Parts: sequence; structure tokens; C-alpha cells
Amino acid sequence: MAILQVQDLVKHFPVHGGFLGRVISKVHAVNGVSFFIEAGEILGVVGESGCGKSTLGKSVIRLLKPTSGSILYQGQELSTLDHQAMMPYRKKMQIVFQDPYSSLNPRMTVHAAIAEGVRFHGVVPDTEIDDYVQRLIVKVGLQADAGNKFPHEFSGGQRQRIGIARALALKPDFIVADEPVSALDVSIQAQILNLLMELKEEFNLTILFISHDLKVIEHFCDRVLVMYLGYVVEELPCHRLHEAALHPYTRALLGANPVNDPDDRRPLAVLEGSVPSPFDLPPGCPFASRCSERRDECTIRMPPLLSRGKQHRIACYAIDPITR
Amino acid sequence: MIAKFFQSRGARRFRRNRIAMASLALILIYVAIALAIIVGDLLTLEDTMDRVGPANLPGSWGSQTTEKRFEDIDYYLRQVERALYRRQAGQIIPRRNPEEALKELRLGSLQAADHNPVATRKRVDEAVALFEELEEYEDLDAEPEVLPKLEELERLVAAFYRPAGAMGGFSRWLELSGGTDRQGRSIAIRAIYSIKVAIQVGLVTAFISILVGSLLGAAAGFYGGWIDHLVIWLYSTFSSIPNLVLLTLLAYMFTGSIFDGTLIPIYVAFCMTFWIGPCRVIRGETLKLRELEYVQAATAIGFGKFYILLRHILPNTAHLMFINFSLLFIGAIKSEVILSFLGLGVKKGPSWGIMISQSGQEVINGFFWQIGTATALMFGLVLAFNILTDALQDAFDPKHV
Amino acid sequence: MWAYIFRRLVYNVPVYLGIILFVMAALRVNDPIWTYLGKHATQEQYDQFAKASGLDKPFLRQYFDFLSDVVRLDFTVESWDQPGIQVGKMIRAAIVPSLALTIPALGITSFLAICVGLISAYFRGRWMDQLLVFIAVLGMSVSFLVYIILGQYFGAFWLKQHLGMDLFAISGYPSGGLTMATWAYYCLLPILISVIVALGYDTRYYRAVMVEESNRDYITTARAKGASGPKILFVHMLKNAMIPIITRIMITLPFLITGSILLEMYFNIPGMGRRLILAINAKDFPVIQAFTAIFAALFIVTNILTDVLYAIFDPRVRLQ
Amino acid sequence: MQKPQEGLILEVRNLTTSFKTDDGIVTAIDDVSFDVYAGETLGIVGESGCGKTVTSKSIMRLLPAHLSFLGAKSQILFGGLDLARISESKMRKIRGNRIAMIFQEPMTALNPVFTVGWQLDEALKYHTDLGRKARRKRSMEMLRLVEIPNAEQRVNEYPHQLSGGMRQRVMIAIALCCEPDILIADEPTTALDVTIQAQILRLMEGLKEKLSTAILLITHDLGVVAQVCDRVMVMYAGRVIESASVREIFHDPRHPYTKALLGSIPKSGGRSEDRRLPTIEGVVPNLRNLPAGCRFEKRCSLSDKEVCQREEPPLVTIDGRRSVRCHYPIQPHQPEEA
Amino acid sequence: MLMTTTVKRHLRGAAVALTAVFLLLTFVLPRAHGRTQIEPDSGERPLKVLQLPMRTDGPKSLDPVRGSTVYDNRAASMVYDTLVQYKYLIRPPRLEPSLLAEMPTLSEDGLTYHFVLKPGITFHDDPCFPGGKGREVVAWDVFYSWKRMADQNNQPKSWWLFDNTIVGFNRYREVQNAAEVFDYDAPVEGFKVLNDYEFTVTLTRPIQRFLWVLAMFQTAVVPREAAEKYGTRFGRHPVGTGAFTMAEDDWVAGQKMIFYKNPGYREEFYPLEHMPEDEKLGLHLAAGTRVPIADRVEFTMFVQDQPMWLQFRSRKIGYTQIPSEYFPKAFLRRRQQLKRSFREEGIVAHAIPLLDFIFRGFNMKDPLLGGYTDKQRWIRQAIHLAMDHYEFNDTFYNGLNYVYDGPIPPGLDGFPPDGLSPNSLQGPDLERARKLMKEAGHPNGEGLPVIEYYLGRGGNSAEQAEMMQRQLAKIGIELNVHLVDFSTLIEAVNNGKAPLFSFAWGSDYPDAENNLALFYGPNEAPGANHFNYKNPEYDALYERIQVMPPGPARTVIYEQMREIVIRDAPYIGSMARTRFYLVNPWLKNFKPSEDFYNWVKYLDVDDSKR
Repeated sequence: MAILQVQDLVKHFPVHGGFLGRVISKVHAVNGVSFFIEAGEILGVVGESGCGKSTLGKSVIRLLKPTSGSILYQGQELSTLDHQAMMPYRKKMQIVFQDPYSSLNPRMTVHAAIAEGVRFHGVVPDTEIDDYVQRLIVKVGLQADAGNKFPHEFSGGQRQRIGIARALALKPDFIVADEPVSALDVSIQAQILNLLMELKEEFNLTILFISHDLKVIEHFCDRVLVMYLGYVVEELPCHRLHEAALHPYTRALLGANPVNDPDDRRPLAVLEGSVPSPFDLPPGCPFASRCSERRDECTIRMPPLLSRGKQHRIACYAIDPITR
Repeated sequence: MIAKFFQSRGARRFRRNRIAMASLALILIYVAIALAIIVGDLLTLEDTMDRVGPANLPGSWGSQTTEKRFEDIDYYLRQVERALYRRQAGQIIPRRNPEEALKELRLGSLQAADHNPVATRKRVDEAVALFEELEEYEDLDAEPEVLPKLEELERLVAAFYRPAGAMGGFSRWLELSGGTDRQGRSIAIRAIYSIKVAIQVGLVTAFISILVGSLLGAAAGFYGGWIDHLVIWLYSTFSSIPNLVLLTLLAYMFTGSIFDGTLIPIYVAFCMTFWIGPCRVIRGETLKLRELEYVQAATAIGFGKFYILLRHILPNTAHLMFINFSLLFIGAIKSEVILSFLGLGVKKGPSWGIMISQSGQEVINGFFWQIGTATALMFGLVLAFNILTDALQDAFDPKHV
Repeated sequence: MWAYIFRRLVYNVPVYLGIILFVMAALRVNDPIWTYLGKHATQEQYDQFAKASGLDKPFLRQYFDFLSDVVRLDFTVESWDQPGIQVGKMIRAAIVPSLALTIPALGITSFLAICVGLISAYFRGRWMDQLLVFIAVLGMSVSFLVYIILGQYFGAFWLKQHLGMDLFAISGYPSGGLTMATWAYYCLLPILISVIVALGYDTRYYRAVMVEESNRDYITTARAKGASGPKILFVHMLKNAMIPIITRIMITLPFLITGSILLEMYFNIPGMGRRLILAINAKDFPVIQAFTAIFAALFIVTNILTDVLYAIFDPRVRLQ
Repeated sequence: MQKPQEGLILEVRNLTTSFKTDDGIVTAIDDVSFDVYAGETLGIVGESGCGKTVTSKSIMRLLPAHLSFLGAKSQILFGGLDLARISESKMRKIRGNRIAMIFQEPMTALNPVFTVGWQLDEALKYHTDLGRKARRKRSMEMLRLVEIPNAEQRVNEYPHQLSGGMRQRVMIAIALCCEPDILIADEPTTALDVTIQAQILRLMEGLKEKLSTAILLITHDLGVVAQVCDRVMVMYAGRVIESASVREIFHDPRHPYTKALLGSIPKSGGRSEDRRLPTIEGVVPNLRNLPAGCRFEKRCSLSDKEVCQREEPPLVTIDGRRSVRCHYPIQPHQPEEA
Repeated sequence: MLMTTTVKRHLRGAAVALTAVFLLLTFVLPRAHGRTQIEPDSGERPLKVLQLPMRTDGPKSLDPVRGSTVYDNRAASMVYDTLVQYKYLIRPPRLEPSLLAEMPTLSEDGLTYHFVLKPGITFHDDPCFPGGKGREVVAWDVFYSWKRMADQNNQPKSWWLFDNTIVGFNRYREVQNAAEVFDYDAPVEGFKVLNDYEFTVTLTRPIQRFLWVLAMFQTAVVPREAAEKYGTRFGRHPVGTGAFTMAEDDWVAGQKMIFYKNPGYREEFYPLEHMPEDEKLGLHLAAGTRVPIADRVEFTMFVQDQPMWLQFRSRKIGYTQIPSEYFPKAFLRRRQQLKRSFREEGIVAHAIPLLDFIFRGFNMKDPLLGGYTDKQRWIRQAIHLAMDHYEFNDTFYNGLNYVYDGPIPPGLDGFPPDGLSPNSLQGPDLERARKLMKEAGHPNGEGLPVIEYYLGRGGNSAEQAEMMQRQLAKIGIELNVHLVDFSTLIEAVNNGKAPLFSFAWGSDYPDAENNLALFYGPNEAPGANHFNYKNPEYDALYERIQVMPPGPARTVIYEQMREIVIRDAPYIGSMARTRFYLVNPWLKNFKPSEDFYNWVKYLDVDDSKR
């Protein structure tokens, strides 16, 4: 059963200006995104900067209030809950952030940072908090004495472990991992990905994994949503990414990704045209301006996201309709 | 929190800065003196008001004209004379119990050396005779034979007094080290006592301003909306009125009120203007901090806004508070001088501001001791704080060197 | 653009109202009428005067009356302290002396401070920089008043008395028109003093600005292009630093009018600051209120002007 | 495998750069030597803090003079000069002219208050005798060369009006406008999206061909290295640990670190079921507190407690053209061709 | 987003416009200021220009009825004349006719004065007159000028001078102020115009001070044309009969006032009478010279003493009142003699004793310090005895003040010999003070609460308060000092909020009656009796002296009243200041006076000694 079901999620950010500062335009960060995640699944979201993937992640766990749309979590509608009503779900849904430097309060020890939420939600009895936190610290691969240290005493990878520990401390079912490895070196990136994988198995987590790196997504996730300027343009299982991906944008992403093989030097796929401004999106498919297979209808209406076989959905007019 | 703060990287960087540590030590010395005055009675308000000698005596290592020396001797002599005689209906007549008067005779830490009125009277007569002889000269500075006579007279008069107590000699030296002001009060004592006022004014205004400014600034930055608008309106309004004008207006508002003679009007006047600086800075910082991921993480955990503000935002503005505290401290001490010049400053007891503004008139007579001593002591404290501020900025806010 | 300026104006209306509200309220805490009436005053006279000056009306009424005067630019109210002079005229007469003092002071200070700040930032961390910073800190640690007292003594009196150089007036202001010579004689000394006082602060500020700019990537780019030190300093850095420089100068600008109160008091220069303090001391209501109104307006105009200048100097800034 | 071409243009020998910090002197790069040949692309690879950027800035002499210094034996031989020793004014003539550089963040690396044209023009003004019109013409040419559409309009625009990829193109145009012998590209595509990265990489490739400029490409992205470099130098904690042709590095790494690094990158395409990546455990040693022995020893799966902890291995040349710094280099899969 | 060139051009335009507005506000508007200076056409004689100081931020108004301060009077005396004036060189001051042809004559009953104006006296030329030519002064002008003091619209500050003095004047004031329009043509019973030059004034009772009042500038003669034309601006646009004229623009408020010789000034000459000591200074030499002598007089205002002193030392100003801080610089204190270096420069010193009454007052309605029982009186007397006026004198006044008993300043009838009364309470006499405190039931101040002490801010008042605190501490009395501005002080005194306060009274005219009025019961606060002192015996005596002519009989009553006040001790006192003037050698004919101000016309300049 889907643990999370998102329908037509929209998030706009108003832009103030003009006379007396009324709203003059909106940034269309997320434009009617629908998807679901099965319990225990890792759903990847990939896209270039500014495509709305982070906004999507934060909206899902209500760090941002969605403009419209529905978020069903274990059958409960979250999008309309207030601060108090949201409280039980805060515990169940956690987030791991990208920047290992700004994601930890520099004035709090590791122990305090982790224990804070545990105490707040009463995850374990107060007397056991210290033990519980200590176990977590070891579990995420930090040294036992790490609890009394401050964030600045750790390297980026270690901080990311602290961030993961903080999220896991509440024993959540669902985690949004918002580019958790993008700021890390490759060798550390592998450590963190492995850790996440282990913890997922152990705690039976469901993960919404956001990244701009297709290689990481492909490696780590079960399914992937490809986003472009607030729209999901394609959704497909990761193990079939290379052979099944059909959307021109997904193909371009795959093609532009440099392969780690000097013998496999191929001309990198290059997209022409310019990215439209998120302030005033043109009607139609946002990718149309760069798409090599653009058709007339592309600039008029956004193509619907249609199913094209098992676990595969795509939004493109150019894909042969017969195969849909 | 504070203990943890001192372990931070900034604090360690600060500790390595030797000049800054020296400045901190100097500040601590000042604070210790202030504490000793407030708690331990090192000096009392009376000490600062006591006459210790003739007016406008230069400091320990100053020189003076023969004419002035003669006038000073005149003063010392007159004090003894006064203990022995009194005026009544135009007559100079001996006092009924001069022993009492001699016992009461004090000039700071000096007291009468001899309480026997008969012997003292005899010696006073001797001194007066010599005094009158010298008085005949029209220009003491010009006549060469004056000097030995004057020295003789000085010896005679000096014998009337002795320093009181075990520390007497040192006390006397300290009293006169900075000279005396127009009322014959010790400039050094007054300048040292002023440390208390400066530290009080500095600490209280800086503390309150930081407290108010930070809370308002953080609340404005964090909650936004109408709170933000209100705070911005408040500080725009206050900052659009020239500082000095605002201070003057506020100081005037308080005159004649029950707070007269206390420092409260000054505190209020300063705080009214000083909270703006920290408020702006902390608001800006809060705007930045509230977008940081650890604040979002706290939201994701489910904490209320107020808790996040208190636990995650405010502690991370601590370095700015420190820097602003130090800036405001300097500001308060320096503004006190200006306010005193305008006659609106400290009302009871001395302060550097009062001393400096009073000395404006002496300077023209070539008497620099009051302005010099007050400025020197103030300079020490302000310089130390300036260096401290720099070091704090360097250590905690490397962007704003 | 014009819409922007208009909007800023509208935004500033509450601030403007706030300033006037505060000043008017502060002025009324202590009853000002007795001062004016002097030593033979009677209650009858008091009442009569309160009525004539409108001080017997409810406060809010007085507030709105005054606002309507301001809106109509009606400053024909007469000073209490100097009966027969309209406050508007009084303020106009004080503007030139104020500016004769403060504009050159601001100009010289800013110029020197920017230069020193640039030099200091250029030699950042080396002895030259440390020396300049130290001098600035030393200079900042002495009270303004001490500078004035000693400056006047040595700059005017001592020079004349001991060296026979009558370079500067001890105090005062030329009564006729201001010529270059009289300006130099009367205003230069206070200007120099205020430059010395302000230099410490400004140098440190500009140094911080320059240091921040010098840490930016584009400076490295410029060096990588082969640009020389001075080129980087005066072309790349300075133009980028214009924003903070403008901010600083523009913020100072409205305060110029009142900023040199002490100097004007001490040197007997009939500028706005002195006028204002005298008015405050004499509780000269109409003058204080008019000053506040005009000052606040000036403050708001410079604020908006600042934004417009930003847009000129920094292509990134758009007014919207 | 591409042979290094004739024409050695830059020889770096024993480059050591140290910084004065609050905690004393820290040596950021230690005894780095390499050569650059005309027309080739040399990649310098390593994780953050390994000294890649310091190497490039040392060559350009862009490090703050009062906070950093080069080791006594350091030599940077370029066109008959030792850049480590020439005067600043001579160095200025080389910077931007014969050695040019582009940076990671095109937004901040361009001066925000000057137009694109002005910034291009500036470089030309310093290094050529061209008149204003000629410079203008050259600027336009350069903009067209880096494939900027509407060059006539763009030349009058400010950096903030351009997109990220466009800005990096402008940076490249500025760097190349004096036809330098060497272009140092310090993480030129890290801040860019993959699709834009692809454009920039292709552009650089094309320009290298056209202008036969040598490129010193500094990056942490092994994918980029694999795609564009001829030779690769791998750095770790301030040291060069391996240097070889790009194919050798990828197919036949000798240093355990190089091998582990390659292994820890998620593979594109064929994905294994358990989704666990081989990793390098531990963290990079702190430059302030380096071990006595091999700097990689703590994280190395092959390390020999004794030797590796005790002494640091020397950089050994193998087969005359590649080198490795390891006591126990990995043995090749296939025997070398004799 | 692209910024197009047009947008940029707009921006620049806007900036230019805003800058222009700013500059307009600051530079262009004030251009009205400054007028071309009048230089005489005669190139022969160099202009005689006097530079004199004014130790204040300046007068407030030159309208005689509005002025109240010394400085108002001093400036007004330049442009206006009174009916009578003081003889320049004669001390103690004596009156002589000024606008009058001769001193007024008094009728048998002592109630009606008969005045005769000098003919041919004209007002300054001014556009308010037809043809701009000043017209002749007539008797009617005198009454018009006085009636202005009754008109509340003028906000007069000196009505008290005429209050209950002239028959029908009080009633006229009430009626006219109540009426719609103040009618200056309405008659006053006591004012009679006989012809253009002759008029009589009838008093309600014989009032001795009346002639003194006529020498005060509040009663100066002004032309109706000017007063009506200029309205409130009249205070800045004076039109009178005085020796000098002033144009509106020549008065830079708080800064400078420039006066020009009145070419149409009536024939007046430097006095022939002088005191013997004047010959030493050569003050008699100019006798018979036509006045005014100077062509232009420039007053510079000084708020700070230091600049004034420095200006004096640079010979920029003719004389200075020597501020006490600079006294030691110029004087050998022990001899009270000008230092040799100063004398060699040609600087001359004048010492002027002031008709001063500096005191601290008690509020007699205060439950603690007020009251008329013995115990209450003893506390006040003890405080009086504990105060050391000599230390004040030494410290703040260089020992130049006169410490005396009673409220009558030195030089006036009723002043005790040597300033010492038989009942003297002059301190410091701690023994007696302590004894009195003990008898009052407060040995060593026990049981006495802290006394709230109010005094005016400014000068060295803070220091003075500290000294007072220290002195009273010796008998166990603690003061809480309130340094307040003048309005607050007056308010506190008037509301009885201040049990102890500092005040000074300068005599308005040289007669003790002026000071004795301070203790007259009906004058209680908010009147001049700030003490709220009420003693029926005293009040009866006061009412008697008001109508008595000067003479030994009156002096006896003065002495009686003095001793009553000393015994009841509603005040602590007294001191009178001596003011020292230093005169630069280029200023000739200068004999300073603090009692009258119209002596500028006699001054001369010797430019060779600048």
C-alpha cells in the first residue's frame, strides 16, 4: 500500500512589488505534481537546480505549506493540518538536509541536537534518553565520544551522519533526503549512501531521495521522478533508466552525464535554447524551448503525465502515441 | 551556554590574540575598581567632594609659578588660622575650643599635626609674619630673594599638617597625583571614582539595549508580518531623530522628576537610542538564520516558533551581541561626556564627562590636569574596548574585519 | 521608477508621523510655558498664553493642527524665544552656516577615509594596515569634546599667542556674505577638528568595506587577468564599494544639519545644530517642532535618493 | 593512449606552498612536480582540501603574498622564466596573457558592476596594443567564439543579466582572448547543471583544438576527467600520489587510493542488486597534523602497519612515464608491454 | 531581467531631480539672507567701529514691552530712549532728563508729575512713516507706549511696573483686554496731554519707584506707526529715537547684532560731570563731544566664556566681563589687582558691585522647614549658620563677592554697616548650628528627613550644589539635589514642591523696596514672594514704606524689616556679586555700569591701539 499519496501538489511563492507591495507575480516552484511511494521504497527525484525538487520535498512533510493539492500520508490528509494536528506526523516524517554546515546548530553539542527532539516527542522515557542517543551516535558510525563535541569539530561527512542520526532519533517511518550527498566528496558520498541504505533496511524506512546527480539516483533508488521547472516529466523504475527513458529531457540528462570511462568518450549531449524563467512560465511544456522534438502543441498545453507501461509515466507529445 | 560559547572556535581565536587579552585584562581592572567602589567602599561619594588642598594644584610632577605657590600656602595657612580664630561682627576673635576645631581640620588625608592650640597659635603667628613680608612684593616671580623665603614659609606651613593613617603618605600622593580642581578636590580621586559611573552607565545601558534590541530584532526577523513592520517602524522613527537631539529631549523630559540625581534618566535616554543598532543587526542575522537548515530541521521535529527562536536563533547571534555590547559600551561612555557638556549628564558625583566639560575653562588658563587625567583614564577604558571590539569582530565575524 | 519613489514615500509616512508624534509628546512632558513667561509671570498670563499658543487644546488636536501646517508648508509660526521671527526664516538662516561647516567636513573626511581605507585594505594584515588601524582606534578613543577644547586652544589661541599666526578665528561666523577667505578663517578650524574626529570611524568603516570587497572572487579574476594593484583598488574595488560608500554618506547627509551641534556651540557658528539646541534649551516649541518636521522630511528624501543612487551605481539593483 | 606531445611549456618542480595561519604554518601542497605540454589537457584530481586549487593559484601567484610562501626548492618554469622568482610586474604580464585562468563560480568571479564588454576589453588593454575599435572587434569575436548568441547585445550587459552557463562562457572568452599558452580551469563546471556542464566541456574541447592551448583542468569529478583529459594527476592531502595517462588511471590504477576512489563512484548503467558501494573508510588527515608515514595509511586497506606508518613513500616513476607514491602499489592486471 | 537603456535614463533623470530637490532645499532657499552693508560716502574719516560682547545667546526681542532680560534691555537701549536716564559717570546712579527737557516736577500732594518733552526729537527714518521720514515725538507717544504694556496681545512681561500705580490704568487694562479690539485712544484717568510737549501723570498714591521705572527700557517711547505696521515683527524691526538704528537683517539671532549711528539723533553731548577717580582713566576728556561717537556697533553673542575670553585677548572685542574662571589669569588674586603683563598691555580693569541678592530660599509653607515656631526657626537658622558663604565666594567667585546679612544689597539704604547685622547668622559657625539643631530636637540631624533642594541648571550650579551638600553634611543634614531648568524650578517653587531652592534677585531699580517686596505676604507664590513668607508686622511696615520718600525715617523702617527677616530666616544668604570688566586699550570712554545700559553712545575707538 502506498504510504504517501500526493495529488496535484502546487507550491507557488509570491513575489512582492509594485505599488504598495502587492503580489505581482509568483515563482512556480511545484506545478501539480502527483506521485505515490510504497512503504519501504526509495523514490528518487532528479532535476537541475531550480526545478522545484527541494520545494517538493519540503512541501510533502509540511515544512512549506502547499498552495494546493493533497498529501495523503497513511490515509491522513496533511496539507490542511495546523501546527498542533501536524505534531504526530512530525515524528513520523523527518528530513535530512544537503548542507552539512548549516544543518547543525553550531551552539549545540551533538548529543543535545539529537536528544532535543527525542525529549520533545517522548520517543523514549527521559531516563533512557542518554543511552538512546549514545546508541544512535554509534549506529551512524560516529565515535562514542562524539556526543559532547560541537559540530565544528567534525568533517562534512561526519556532520551528515549527525544529521541522519537526528532525523532517525524520532523513529520516523518516512524520510525526505534532500540532496544528502551533493556537498560531499565522492569517497564520503559512498559512505553516506551505504549508511542510509543500511539504516533503511534496519528501520524499514521509506525514503524520498532528492538529488541532481542521476548516477547517485540510479544507484540508490527504486523509482525516479524526473522534474523540470516544477513539472514531473517522466517517472520510471531506476533499473530500467537507461533503456526505458523516453522523455527528451531525461535522455538529455543521461547523455550529458560524463561516463567514467576514457574509452567511452562520446560527444556529450548538448541542449540548445534557453531555460525559461520560473517567474513567468510560458504555456505548454516548459522544456519545449530546448527540446529537439518540439511540436506545435508543446507550446500550447502541458502534455499530461500518462502511464506507459508498468511504473512508467511520461509527459511528452513527441513519444509515439501507439506505444503508450 | 556561556561555557560552551567559550569553547567555540571564535573564542579560541580570540584567546590567542594577545593585545586583545591585555585589553580584556585592563577592562577587568577597571571593572574591579568599579566593583570595589560600589561594593567595597574603596572610595565614597564624599571622598570625591572633599577638599584636599588649594584650587587648581598641578599634579605630582607638575611645576608652578611662585605666585601660585604663594597662593597655595595661603590656603593651607588659612585653614589652620580658621581653626583657631573666627569672625564675629567684623572682628577676628579666638575660638572657644580650638582643640575641637583642630581635630576637625582635614584636607583629604591630611590632618592637623598638633592639636595643642597654644603652640599652634604661636607658630601660626610666625608664619603669618613671614607671609605678610612676602605679600609686600608685587611680583613674586620676578624677585630673586623671594624663593628662599617662600621655601621657608612652605616648611613652616607644612609642619602644621601630617598625613593620617598608615597609608597616609601614599594616600596623600594619590590625592595630589592628578592635581586639584577649582574646588580643591582631588582630580585623581574624582577620575578614579568616575570609573564607577562609566562602568555603571556602560554596563547597564549596553546590557538593556542589547536585551531589548536583540529580542525585538530577533522577534521581528523571525516572526515577520506585523511584528516586523512594527519594529521597523519603531527603529526607523527613532533613528530618524538625530541622536543628540533625542538624548537632549529625553534628558529634559526627566529633569525634575523623582529620578533626579540618579542615573536612571541617562540609562533611559541611552537605551532609547542604543537599542536600534543591535536590533537591526540581530534582525538581519535572524532573517539569515531562519532560512538555515537546522532551523528547518527543528521545524520538522515539530518545535514551536518561540522555542526555535530561543534555542536555535538567539544563541547563534551571541557573537553579534558581544560585539554590539562592546560597541554600545564605548558609545555610552562617550555620549556621557557630550551629555554632561550640555548639562544633562550625571547629576550626582563626578564623571569623566563632567570633569572634561568643566576643564574647558581651565585649559585656557594653561591648567591641563583635569582634562588630562580624565581623558587618560577614559582613553584607557575606551581604547581597551575598541581593541576588544576589533578582536571580537575578527574572531567571530571574520567577514567584517 | 516614479511609482517606486511614490511607494517609498507612502511607506515613509508612518515613520514621519511617528517622529513628529514622539517629539511633540516629549516636549510636553514638562510644562514649557513658565520658561517663556519669566520671573514676573502670573497664572492669568499663563492661561492667556496657553490659549494663544494653542497649548491648552487636547494633544491630538495639537498634533493634527501641526501636521496640517506641515502639509501646507506653513512655517510662519513665530518663535517663542525670538518673537517676531518666523520659524521658517530662522531655519533658512541657519542652513548656510551649517552646510558651510558640514559639507566640507563630510567631503574631506570621506575622501581621506576612503583613501586610507583603500590603502589599509590593500596592505591588509601588514604593518602599514596595522599602524593605520591602530591610529584610527587611538583617535576613536578620545572624546569629541577633548578634541574641540584642545583643538580650539592650540589651533587658534596658541598659534596666535605663541607663533603669531592668526590663521583661524577662535569662534564666530562672518556676518556678511561668506567668501572663501572668511570661510577659511571661521570654518576651517572646526572643520579640521571634525575631520580628525570622524576620520577614525570612517577609516575603519571603509576599510572593512574594502576588505570585504577584496575577498571577493572577482578580485582574483582581475588579478588573474593581469590587473595591477592600483587598477584593482581604484577600478574594481572602488566601484563595487560604492554601495556601502553611498549608504554611509547618504545616511550622514540628513544628520549633517544637526550633526555638528557641539562644534557649532563651541565655535559660535549659527548653524542648525546650535539653533536646535538653543531652541531645546529655551523650550522654543515652534522651532523644535518645525526642525523636526523638516529634518524628518529630509531624512526620508535622502533615504529614497539613496535607493535611486544604488540603482545608478549598481546594475544589479532594480527599483521595483 | 595519447602520447604527450612535443613542446613542454610548463615545468613545475618541487612546488611547496605553505600558509601562515592562526595555528602556525600549514603546508598545503608538498613537493608537487609535473609538466604540461602544449595542446594537452592535464587533469588534477582529488577531493576537497587535497591541494588542487592551491597548486593552480601557486602557479598563477594569486595567493596572498603576506600569508603564504613557496618552498625554497620550488620552481615553476615557464617560457624560460621561473615564475616562482620573477617580479610581480613581470608576473602581471604573464597572467591573463600567456597563462589564463577560469574559476568555479562564474557569478562571483565576474565583476558585477562592469559590463561583459568592459571586462573583456580590460584583459585586452593590459596585454595587447590594440586600439579601442580593434579591441571591441576582438571582444566580439571572442564572444562569438564561445558561442554566445546575440554577442552585439550581450557585450553591453552586466553579468547578472546572463545565465550561469553564459557567464562561464564569458569567463572563458576573457581567459582566451589573449591566446594563452595554458588555460587553468579550476573546477569550471562544478557550479553548473549537468546539461550546462556538457555545453561548457564541449566548448572547451573545441577551443583547445582550435587554439592549441594546453589546459590544466582541476576537478573532483572523475567523469569529467575521463571525458576530457589526456593525462591525470591524482592528489591526496597535499601530495601527488599518482600521475599517469587518463586510460592508465581508469583502467590500471596503481595507488590504492585511486582505485578506491574509482570504485566508490556509483556506476552508471549496470547496477548491482545489493546497492552497496565500495567505500574508503575514515577521513582525510588534517593538514595541521599529518602522520609521519603515508598520508593515506589510515584509510588504506592494503597498508602495512610497519613501513607505511613509519615512512612516507617516495613518488616513484614506473615505466618511464607514470608515477605513483606507494610502498605497495597495486600490481597491474596485465603484464606491461615490454 | 534586462534593464533597458530607457529605464536607466529614467533612473538617472530621477536621481538628478531628487538631488536637485535636495540642493534646492538646502542651498537655494536660504538665499534671502544677508544685505549689503552701508558704508558711509565720506572717505576722509575712518569709520569708528565698536566690537562689543554680549554674554548670552542674545536678546529675545527689541520690543520694549516684551523684553525682560538684561540683554533685551541692553539692546533696546541702543535704539530707544526713555524719559529720564542715568548720569553716565556719576556713582551712585542719579537720574537726568533724556527725552525730557527737564526733570519732571511733582505736585504738592505728591501724586501728579508734570513732564515737558524736549522739542524736535524725531523717530528714526522708517518706511512706516509717511515719506519714510521719522516724525517728531509728541506727548501722546509716551502714553501710547505705556498703554502697550497693558495690552495682552503684546505679551508684555512688565505690567508689574505699572500695576496699581496710575489712576485708572488698571481699570483701562481690564476693560480693553476684555473688549473686542484694544482701543489705544480710550482715555486713562491719570494720563493728561496738555499740549504736544507737556503732559501730566497722576498716581494712585505716592510711589517712590515711579521715576526709576521711567528710566527702565520697558517704558521707552515707541511710534505707533511702527508698532502697528510691524506687529510681532516690531521686536526685530525697532523704530525709536535712540542713538543707533538697526535693520532687521543686521540681527543674526544668537550671533550678532549690528547697529548704525542714528544721523538724526538729537543734540546730546558727552557729560561734563564726572567722579574724581574718572580723571585717572581720562574719562573726562571727551566732555562736550557730540554723541553718539561710534559709527557702527557690532555686538557678538557668546554662550561660552572661553571664546569670549579668547576674543578679548586677541583684542577683537572692546571689553569683557571677566568670567570667574579667567580671573586668576588676569588678576593677582591676593591683591585683587590686574597683573602687570595686562597693565603693560594697556588693559584697564573696572570692578562693579552689583545690586545682587543671591540666596537659598525656604518654602515657609513646608511642614518641616517652614513655619514660625521657635523650633522651626531654629532649624532654618542652624542651616544658615552651617553654610560657609566664604568658601563659595573663594571657590566660585574668586573671593570677589560681598557676603552680607539681610536682603538689602550693598550700596542701598538699609544695608547694614560692613554687611553685618547684630542678629547675624553668617556661617560657618558649626558650634552654634549644632546647638540650635539640638534645641530644635534634631541633634546631629537625627529625625530630619532628606531635604529636597532645587536649583537651576547651568554654569557651575552642579558644583555649587555639591559644596552645599558637603557643608550641610557637617551638621547631619542631607540634601537631595534637583538640578532643573528654569521653568521646572519656577514651577516647583510656585507649587510649593521645593522646600529649599536657590534663587537670585537682581534689583530692578536702586532702591531696597524692590528687594523687600520679596517678603511681602500678598506677593506670595506664584508672585515674587517665593518663600510664601507671611508676617503681619512686616507687611504693615512694607505698606508704609511704599509711600514714603527717601530719607532717614524710611531707612530706619528698612532696617527694622531687615532684622525681622533675618530672625525668621525664610532664606539663607546673602551674597552680592562684583563684576570685573577688562577693557582693551582701543576702547575709549568706557565706564561700565550694571544698572543702566544706554552708555554705548558715549564710547569711542582708538584704532591705533588695536
